[in-house]
Amino acid sequence: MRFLEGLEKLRERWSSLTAGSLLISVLIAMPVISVFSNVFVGGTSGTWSHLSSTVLPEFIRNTLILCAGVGLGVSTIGVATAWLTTMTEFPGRRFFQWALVLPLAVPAYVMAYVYTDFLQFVGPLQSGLRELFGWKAGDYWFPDVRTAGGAVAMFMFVLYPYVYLLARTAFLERASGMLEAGRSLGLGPWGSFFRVSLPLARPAVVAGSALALMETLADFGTVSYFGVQTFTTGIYRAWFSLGDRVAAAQLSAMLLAFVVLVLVLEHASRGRARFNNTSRQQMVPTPVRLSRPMGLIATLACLLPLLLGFLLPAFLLVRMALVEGDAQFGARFVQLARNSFVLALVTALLAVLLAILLGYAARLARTRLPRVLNRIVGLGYAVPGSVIAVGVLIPVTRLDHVISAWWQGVTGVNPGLVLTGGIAALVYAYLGRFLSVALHTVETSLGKITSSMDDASRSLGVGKWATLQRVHVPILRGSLLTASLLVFVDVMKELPATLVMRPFNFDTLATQAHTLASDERLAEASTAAVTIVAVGLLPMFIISRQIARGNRRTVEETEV
Amino acid sequence: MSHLELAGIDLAYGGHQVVRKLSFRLEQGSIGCLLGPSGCGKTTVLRCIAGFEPVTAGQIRLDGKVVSRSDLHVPPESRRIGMVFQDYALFPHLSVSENIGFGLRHLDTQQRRDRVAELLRVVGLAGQGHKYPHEMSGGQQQRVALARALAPRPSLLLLDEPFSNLDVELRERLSFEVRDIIKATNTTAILVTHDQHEAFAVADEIGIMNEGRIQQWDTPYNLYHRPANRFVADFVGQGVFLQGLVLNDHQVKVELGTLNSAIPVECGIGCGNCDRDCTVSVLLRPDDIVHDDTSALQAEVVHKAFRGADILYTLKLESGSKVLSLVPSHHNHALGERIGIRLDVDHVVTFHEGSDDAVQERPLIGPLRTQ
Amino acid sequence: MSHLELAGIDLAYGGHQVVRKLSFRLEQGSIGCLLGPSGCGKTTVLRCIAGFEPVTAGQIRLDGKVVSRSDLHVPPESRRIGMVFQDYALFPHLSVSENIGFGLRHLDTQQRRDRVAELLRVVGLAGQGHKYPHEMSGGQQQRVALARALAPRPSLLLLDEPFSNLDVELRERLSFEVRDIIKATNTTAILVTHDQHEAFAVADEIGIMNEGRIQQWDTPYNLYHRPANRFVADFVGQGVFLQGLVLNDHQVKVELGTLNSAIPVECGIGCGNCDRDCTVSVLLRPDDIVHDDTSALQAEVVHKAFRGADILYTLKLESGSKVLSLVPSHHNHALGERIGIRLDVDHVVTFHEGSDDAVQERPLIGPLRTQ
Amino acid sequence: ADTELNLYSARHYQTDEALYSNFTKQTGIKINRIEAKEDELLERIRNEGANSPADVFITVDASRLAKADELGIFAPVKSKVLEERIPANLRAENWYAYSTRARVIIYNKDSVKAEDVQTYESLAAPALKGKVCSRSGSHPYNISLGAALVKHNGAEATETWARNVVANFARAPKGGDTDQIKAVAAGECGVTIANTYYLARLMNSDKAEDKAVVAKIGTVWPNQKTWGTHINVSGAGMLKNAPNKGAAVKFLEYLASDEAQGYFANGNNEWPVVANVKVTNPALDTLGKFKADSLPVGELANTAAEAQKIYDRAGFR
Ligand SMILES: Nc1ncnc2c1ncn2[C@@H]1O[C@H](COP(=O)(O)OP(=O)(O)OP(=O)(O)O)[C@@H](O)[C@H]1O
Ligand SMILES: Nc1ncnc2c1ncn2[C@@H]1O[C@H](COP(=O)(O)OP(=O)(O)OP(=O)(O)O)[C@@H](O)[C@H]1O
Ligand SMILES: [Fe+3]
Ligand SMILES: [Mg+2]
Ligand SMILES: [Mg+2]
Repeated sequence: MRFLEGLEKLRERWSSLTAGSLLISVLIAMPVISVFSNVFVGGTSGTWSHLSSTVLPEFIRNTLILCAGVGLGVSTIGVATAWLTTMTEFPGRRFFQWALVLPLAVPAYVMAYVYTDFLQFVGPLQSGLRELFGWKAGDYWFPDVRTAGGAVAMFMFVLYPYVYLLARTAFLERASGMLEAGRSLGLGPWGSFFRVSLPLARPAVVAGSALALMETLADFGTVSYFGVQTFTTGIYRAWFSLGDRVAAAQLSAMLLAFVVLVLVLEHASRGRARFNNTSRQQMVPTPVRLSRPMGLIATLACLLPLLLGFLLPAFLLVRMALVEGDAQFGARFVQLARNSFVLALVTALLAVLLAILLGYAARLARTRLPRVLNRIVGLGYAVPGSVIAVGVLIPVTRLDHVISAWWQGVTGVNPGLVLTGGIAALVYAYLGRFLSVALHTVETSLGKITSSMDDASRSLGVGKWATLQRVHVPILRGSLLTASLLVFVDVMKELPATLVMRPFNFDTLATQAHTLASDERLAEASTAAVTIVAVGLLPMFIISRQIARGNRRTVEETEV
Repeated sequence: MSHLELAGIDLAYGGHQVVRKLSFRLEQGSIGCLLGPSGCGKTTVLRCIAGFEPVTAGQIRLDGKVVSRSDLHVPPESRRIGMVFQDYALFPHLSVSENIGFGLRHLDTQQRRDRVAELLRVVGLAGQGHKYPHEMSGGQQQRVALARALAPRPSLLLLDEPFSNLDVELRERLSFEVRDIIKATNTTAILVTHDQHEAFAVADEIGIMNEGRIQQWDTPYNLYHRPANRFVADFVGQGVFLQGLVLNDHQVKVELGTLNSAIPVECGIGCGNCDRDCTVSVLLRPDDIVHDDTSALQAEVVHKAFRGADILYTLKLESGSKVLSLVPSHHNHALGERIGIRLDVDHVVTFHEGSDDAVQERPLIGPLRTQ
Repeated sequence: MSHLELAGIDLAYGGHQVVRKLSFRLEQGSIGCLLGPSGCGKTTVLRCIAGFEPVTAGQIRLDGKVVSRSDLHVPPESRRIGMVFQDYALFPHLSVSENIGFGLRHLDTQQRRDRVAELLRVVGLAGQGHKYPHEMSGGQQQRVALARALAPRPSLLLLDEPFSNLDVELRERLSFEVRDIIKATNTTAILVTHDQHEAFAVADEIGIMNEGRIQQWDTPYNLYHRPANRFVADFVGQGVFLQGLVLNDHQVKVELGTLNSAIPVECGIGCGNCDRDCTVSVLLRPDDIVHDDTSALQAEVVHKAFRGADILYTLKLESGSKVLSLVPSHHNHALGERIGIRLDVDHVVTFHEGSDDAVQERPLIGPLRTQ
Repeated sequence: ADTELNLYSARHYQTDEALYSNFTKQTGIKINRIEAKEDELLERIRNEGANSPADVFITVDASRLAKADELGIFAPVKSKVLEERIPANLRAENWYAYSTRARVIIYNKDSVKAEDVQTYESLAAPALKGKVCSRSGSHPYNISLGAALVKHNGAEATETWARNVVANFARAPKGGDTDQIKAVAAGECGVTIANTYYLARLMNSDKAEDKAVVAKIGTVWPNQKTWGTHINVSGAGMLKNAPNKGAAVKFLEYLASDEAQGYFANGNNEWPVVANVKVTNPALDTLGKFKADSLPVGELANTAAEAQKIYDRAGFR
């Protein structure tokens, strides 16, 4: 009897949702945890003292510069374009609304190749200039793209859509009620933006920037190609050159600790502030029509990132692909595209599903634990790809060994490894890395639904699952689409985990591009890169139009 | 020159006409009040004045300058208008103090702090400035919204049901306090409320609205005792209509007896030429019928509503018609009991017998008609 | 067995105690009401009952079964409790009809449509079901919230200021309609309101709350005429306190004359043993002082509030003390005028002279004490 | 008999396709392949442990092969064929090299004289200030070169060398080998080092711009008078837990066949390890014969980490 009561109590505390979400978070966080666990393995002090006395300070400085530049860049571009396209009316707004997302489809390393090829000393631009003016090396100054500044620019232009998408949703979901309150207190359009819209969009902007920064931190392809040495270079240095995998993992853990610290500080600085809509007015703010010159400026402001982040690189890529593309283009590419597409789709759907679960569980939980776990789950995104890939390998193979030992015990036949090298393990690796993207997006938007919405539904006899399904999911529709889009595109571009976790004879567009690029056959790699962009464009096109349409309904009503 | 003037404004939400040819004026320093059934357009009128909705016809003038016209729209932030929103619209990311200090950017830190503290005191929330809106009760949030609107000392204050979630005592204290502030600073204000006592107590002039139109713009006393039409008579205060026969200029006969009107009986449009033998509807207020144990006229108690100081009895007359009577609450009679009543009518208000349409047909009593 | 029973519940928001040892009971089919100053914890009590907040001490029982205890918490959706939220909490993504039909999943489409139409009619929004919440006025939204809560015919209904944004007429009609529905379906209900008339009219029992505690749980009549402590006396209705001297069991002398109490004068804690020559505070309600032109006792009008049917005069006595008097509104006297008054007190309510603390010191009059 | 072979490959050359399909054609054994980076693949093999499906691990850097050997994942192959055909300095106990590539000096014929850049050591000469380009110091190709220098000249001399080379840089290290060659041709810098197969690829190219590049540059076989040109290898070994050991041996032997060696040479412009294999690669012919470093390639692994540390200290990023 007492036992039963105890059980009941436990069930009470650990509802299926909480328990389920804890289980999922631990599962997804396994790779990060396994990376972290290296902190407790005795270090190889040689590697540490070598790195810290020679290169690490410089690497850290570079990383901070990179982060500062990218953070500033993505938030400025993302917020500005989001604000312009939601709150103002100018020529081309409808087009930019969805087109501004496009740079997401271009992998940063591809951008880096393309721009280098275009801008470097021997590239067409400089060669052309030299020919035109008869200059020689050293006669003139030309910005070098392969520098820290160049890397910042690359990341900025491919990653700003994170902020753009999240901030846009935030601006749209921010009812006009609060803006009106601001204006009645004497705020002009600029004041409204800086003192109402922006602070209220803070969680979204922070989430978007955090994603961009985590991706920057985890990047190796672009920075190594540019010869910009970052903390991640240090991690790879320890692992590949110095052969010290433990030190590499410890460095990764340090990186994670840094990310956690920043996120925690940011969260703490919010205090008890909330960001939900306190007004019952749910109208989308009516866009302000800009004057002609201002409208022109707005058009240019939106065009520039789109041009540099997508139109120009895409044009160069396509040209390259047409002129000297992959000879193997053809049936094989259909296969590659299908592999990429299916993987991306499955992962995106799963990620969104899990993100809703985890976000919702944290929302309902009265304890901190789920929230903390969600932050840890989110860290997978900040870990350099190869490190997290190995982080994934460890738990997956362990489990695999257990399974095969058990099966052998039962049947006497060794089934070998059933998970490792399977699609499931690959998807698991992706989730470990990209769930963060979905989770950030979903959590940000969940925070904008007042808790009395939950209460109202529950009081009408609707359980928490049904409430999720009937209240949160419909309200979050836009954010869920955004989240799935982000994960989709990220998986399309993902490389390190795909390389090492994939099954035999399984290629994706990204691995194809990588094979050629690492053989310094950039021109040929362009075909695969173009295909990545093209395949990524399809859902992006559909989804971002969906998101835009979802809001337009209300906008148009108010515009009449 | 009036401080605020609305002249024939129209507003439609997506084809649905919500405000129709609405006009009124308010002098500097006076308090107007909009009363009307839920959904009649009160909030919408305030939104037009504040500049959140562009008008489709007519114009709004502030200090003589046009701020809204179909082809002109001064943005809200340039109008120096403070507003308490019906749904408060507090900033969730700012503490209570920061919410109140939001419009005080022009002040230095110390001045701002002082002003915020002062307003916190006025609304009875001293010491709670550090809280966030979601940590406050409904009524507390409402008071924060009020304080926030008052803080920048706007020259025109729009109050959309600012006391609806407050208890009587606080509501009374606050409404007087706000009235004092408004009067002391010569601010103009428009109050939307559903509490008629509050409207009567606070407002200099009241506009009764229905379906987007002002039905009567007048003093509280006139609204109650000289309603311009049947809608106003019905809406303001309580009362019933009994059939009556006009005997002459000053006398109307109803089943309870003959009413003697001090002023000539107006008999409403439609019986313009008739000054006797017309059948009219006579408005009888609860205070027109006085309980008198000694009276021979008796009526049966069919319903009673205990209201603290008094009891509102619904009484059935012989004919089956019902009337209301307000009786001090120690006269506690049981349902079914027959009690003595007496007519005690000063102002006889009559309307043309007929459908409710009569209400709409009657012309408005123009703005600024004082008692 | 009561339908709802709260026994000594405690609740704190982050260390700040909001509800303290709160207890009351409600029988099946009766309507309770919580009245109290803004921020006293009314909403919080409803949230505990609905199951949105876990209690830290005490327990809540529904139909005898414990639903909340520090170690037990039945989720809201299993409690069959309907709630109208103070901030409405309508679903912005659903139309009005869909909002109302939200809790009707168990019905088939036709039944659901019928029920929604029925409720739209009840709340006066027939034909507006296709609109979205943001396309409705504040009062209309509030009515949707009410309809939504009523729709699934909950066995317990929690109404948090459900009529605060409605005009008097609608509010009265709706409150009676809701009362009828509640009574017809034998539903139990708790109403939070700031409108005491509404509370008096609708509730069977009323709990006066202050600072998280129930001060008195009683019938409307008793609350008004037999307040358990000074807080209740002050909060319910209007009134002033005058110093008085206890002459004997049935007589108290105040400056206006001698009050004759039908029941023995209780003199409050602290003068327990004293049955004469004690100084006490005597509560005088506005209806205790009757205007009588013939009376020799005169007082000066220092303030008047026009309230429609009557005027609430604040009168200054010789001594400088002020009293209130409610007078039918045709007795329209000017400020400064001296008018005749007369005492007409049935229930003499006295308190121990002293600070407000007396209020907290007095024991509660237990739940369920009927008149 | 084994009908399948599971291959973990860290070679990144598309031309290998032909190499593998030819094996299948010859033996009927299907090749299942995963291509990834060396260290990650090693981790995968390690973690898969006894249940690993991998039969053969093939990669391009001698240090990686040595490291894999150190981890104990290889199993010895007893094969007469391999022992006969592959020279001793190009195999270890458990793995075999199948092709070599040399790291040569490439200079701009207009701005640098061939006689000034005859050795790796000469790149440190003050005369080349502002003329040297390089890819990153942490790239295995450069580390392996550094390891060889340590072996021959000692750690101290190598560090001084690295410092001076860094002082000579025309710009910070970036890009790949091809980028360096093009930079030299364009005059951005005067001299660089690159792997021969990248050079050969340019030489074999039909594209006009590539031809222009080749026309501008000269190639030097470094250190012909001293210890020889640094070479690295591509090699493979059979894995200890290989489920298809028979197929693995067949495959390893196949790689040493004339035909397979021809693929390395003609497909990817590498030098075969087997003597007297007929090569019809005009670029390789043009480059001619050279004296290669005779150091056993496996031994470079011991000094690789040291080379990296030297580079780090010298600021060779
Ligand atoms: N989430 C919260 N966190 C901290 N304090 C809170 C929170 N919610 C309410 N409070 C405080 O608890 C007290 C009681 O709040 P509650 O909402 O129950 O009041 P109420 O009686 O409903 O008032 P009102 O009539 O103004 O709606 C208030 O003082 C309020 O400031
Ligand atoms: N955004 C909107 N879109 C369409 N119709 C609207 C919108 N806002 C209000 N309405 C309609 O306009 C009418 C007037 O609304 P308004 O808010 O002005 O009423 P109100 O007089 O303030 O009522 P309440 O007393 O209930 O607050 C209502 O019938 C309402 O349904
Ligand atoms: Fe290479
Ligand atoms: Mg309104
Ligand atoms: Mg409340």
